[in-house]
Amino acid sequence: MRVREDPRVTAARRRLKEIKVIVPVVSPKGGVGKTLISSMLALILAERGLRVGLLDLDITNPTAHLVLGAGTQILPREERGVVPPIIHGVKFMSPAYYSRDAPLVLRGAGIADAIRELLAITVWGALDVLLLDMPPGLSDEMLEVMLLSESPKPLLVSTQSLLSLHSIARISKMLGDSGISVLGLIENMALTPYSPFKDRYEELGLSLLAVLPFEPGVEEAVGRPGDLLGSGIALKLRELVAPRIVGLA
Amino acid sequence: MRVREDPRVTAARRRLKEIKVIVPVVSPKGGVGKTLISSMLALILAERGLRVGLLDLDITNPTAHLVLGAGTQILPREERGVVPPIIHGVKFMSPAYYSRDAPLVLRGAGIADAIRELLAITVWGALDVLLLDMPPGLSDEMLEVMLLSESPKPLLVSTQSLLSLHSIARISKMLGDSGISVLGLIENMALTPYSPFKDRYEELGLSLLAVLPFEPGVEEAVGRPGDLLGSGIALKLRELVAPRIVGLA
Amino acid sequence: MHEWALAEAVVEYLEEKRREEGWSNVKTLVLGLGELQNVDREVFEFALKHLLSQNEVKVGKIILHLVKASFKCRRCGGSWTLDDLNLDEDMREAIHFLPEAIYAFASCPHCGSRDYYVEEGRGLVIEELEVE
Amino acid sequence: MHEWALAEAVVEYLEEKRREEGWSNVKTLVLGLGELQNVDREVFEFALKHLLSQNEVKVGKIILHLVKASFKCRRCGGSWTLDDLNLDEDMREAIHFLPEAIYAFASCPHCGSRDYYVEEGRGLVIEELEVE
Ligand SMILES: Nc1ncnc2c1ncn2[C@@H]1O[C@H](COP(=O)(O)OP(=O)(O)O)[C@@H](O)[C@H]1O
Ligand SMILES: Nc1ncnc2c1ncn2[C@@H]1O[C@H](COP(=O)(O)OP(=O)(O)O)[C@@H](O)[C@H]1O
Ligand SMILES: [Mg+2]
Ligand SMILES: [Mg+2]
Ligand SMILES: [Mg+2]
Ligand SMILES: [Mg+2]
Ligand code: NI
Ligand code: NI
Ligand SMILES: [Zn+2]
Ligand SMILES: [Zn+2]
Repeated sequence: MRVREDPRVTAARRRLKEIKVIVPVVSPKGGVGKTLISSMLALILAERGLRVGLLDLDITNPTAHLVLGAGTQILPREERGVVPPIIHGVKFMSPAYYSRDAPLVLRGAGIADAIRELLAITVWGALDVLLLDMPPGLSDEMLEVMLLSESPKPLLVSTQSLLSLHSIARISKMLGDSGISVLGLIENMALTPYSPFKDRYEELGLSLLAVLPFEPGVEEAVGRPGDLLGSGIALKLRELVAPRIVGLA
Repeated sequence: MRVREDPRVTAARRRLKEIKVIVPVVSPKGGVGKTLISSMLALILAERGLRVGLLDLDITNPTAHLVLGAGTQILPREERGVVPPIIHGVKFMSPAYYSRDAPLVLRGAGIADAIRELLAITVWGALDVLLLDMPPGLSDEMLEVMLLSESPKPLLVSTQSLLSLHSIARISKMLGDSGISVLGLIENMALTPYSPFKDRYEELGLSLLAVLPFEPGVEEAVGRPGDLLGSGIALKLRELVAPRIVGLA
Repeated sequence: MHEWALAEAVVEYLEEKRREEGWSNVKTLVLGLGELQNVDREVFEFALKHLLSQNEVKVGKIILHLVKASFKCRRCGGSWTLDDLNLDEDMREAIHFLPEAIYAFASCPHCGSRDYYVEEGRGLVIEELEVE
Repeated sequence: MHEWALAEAVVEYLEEKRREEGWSNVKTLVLGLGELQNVDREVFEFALKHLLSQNEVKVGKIILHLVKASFKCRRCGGSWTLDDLNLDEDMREAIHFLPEAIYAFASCPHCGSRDYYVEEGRGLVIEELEVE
């Protein structure tokens, strides 16, 4: 078997097995709030006392460090692997530590290689939850996650647009076909508090966990974990989404 | 040279050489409006009498057919290649004709293969402009475009968010390094009519072509080319962006 | 008849190679036709010969041979062929134009994963080019 | 010392293989150390031997050898090595942890393209495994 010939695969699988829940934050479309939501959820779960990791898998365009205000100055410590710095209680790992925020242009094969390398050497230790900030779409990144982790519980993020709904339908079908059970769906940047697509989600077998309003002020809180935790979005995530993850951890 | 060993590369290059201007619509982030803008620009340029093609290169998540209301029932005609159907004056090609709107999960290598195949067999004929609706980010898709077309003129799309600005800076540096001159930048979904980042764009050597407001009504026009052409966004694109492309064609 | 476009690609490729490498004729050209792409062999051969007759590159012998398609799963390591899949006419037609369309229709028959690759027999390839 | 993590990966890999394939010992293990990753050979070798001594898999002979890094451009077809690039200490350190970081720092010295690949010498690879 081709994949087994790579010792990094063995190592990555073993490390991920030590983590109770792995939650890739996924959407077919970009710009729907995956990075904001995955970062805020990590902060919220850490606040609750869980052992939380956050890994930015948007390899060619990592931005979670900007949301967390992490900078890329404090690098992971080298100790029988690389130990991620702790940002506001969250063990945070990102390719940006190494690309130094320069543009990282990679074909899919390079992305897959980078992901294997990061997962093989990062020492998370015992974690309750590892959140994965994914790039848009289903390609090498998500396929690597599905290859290396045993039962990831994807959290889907969508908006109230028809194009997004259409793409969510596609993605959830594909995940279902591959035997992966989705944690649920978040509708973000909502202009109405009630989802116009409630029935469609039900048909698709997706549970709508939360509808997060478009909150213009959140932009100013980006880079300031304290402020992010005080936002209206955080309130909803704390009430409606965090408990679902805690329940699995 | 590895790439030359593939006859599709030769064929794709020759076909693209017959096109006056090739405009990939690019952004590091998704959901900023690339598909809407590339589709509307194609409609606007066709309305002006230009010979226009639109190719959806968001291979794993094509949506331009939804914006154009093209359906995937009318397939390209087979005639010494595949001849794209004409939708409202635009020669429109999409992988969705063949994936039948099922989820298409591909690693980067498969994406590159699909792009080469499409470019090698699609008979555009003489075109003034070919717009490319790109997926978010810089990976196989954009690298294939840079490999197969001689001097693409990317149109960047961004929003008024700091995260987007940060990523635009990265992408424009990379394009510059590779000797590609950017057509310009569109700020989309703007909440203020004046860009907060004007000075930064200047520093980056990017010309801001237009600031397009967030226009809630546009969502209803999706799928109806006539209505799209009547929107406020179309007005701005017609005035501020189309002339730049016409000037090159 | 998008087979014409594929034949054209081969001829243009030969022209380009000839200009670059400075040889005059092709003694033998061996082409593999991947089973997945399901090229109409007769139409393709006709187009190729027709295009070559109008072209400066002269090709002595043309050998076409079918390469059976085989797939391998990245998740479970299993292998399979087209015979193991249930693809209807419509799907085969889509795949004829865009071989990657198969990822929309078929998953690994052993484990259901979509994360597989075409080991051999995807599409048209130039296998050998003997020049003089 | 993330060399430990790499050594651990090799040992875990051997364990897994042994369980799956049912052999008892490794006679010879040949590892290639890619120049790009710039693994500290002494630290790595020490870690590997230490971890093996605590492990059930017994390895007779370990051969480590450096694989020079070479790159090839997809745009212009040019080739180069690390000696042709100007990478400072800081960049080399980043690449040590994540070899793909090189794409952030270096482009093709012939044409400026970022569209290139590492032909050989990326990182740690198991080249041969002779078991008994
Ligand atoms: N609910 C919201 N209200 C207002 N702005 C939001 C909201 N969610 C996300 N944003 C903003 O939208 C932009 C895109 O979000 P991001 O998390 O980067 O999306 P993705 O990771 O899916 O590409 C960012 O500028 C972010 O701050
Ligand atoms: N200026 C705008 N005002 C309102 N909605 C917009 C605007 N631009 C784009 N949209 C909507 O935003 C969503 C994302 O746009 P899309 O073109 O699909 O982005 P991308 O192709 O960059 O992912 C779509 O639902 C689209 O209709
Ligand atoms: Mg993101
Ligand atoms: Mg990110
Ligand atoms: Mg799009
Ligand atoms: Mg699209
Ligand atoms: Ni055909
Ligand atoms: Ni180290
Ligand atoms: Zn399988
Ligand atoms: Zn080059």
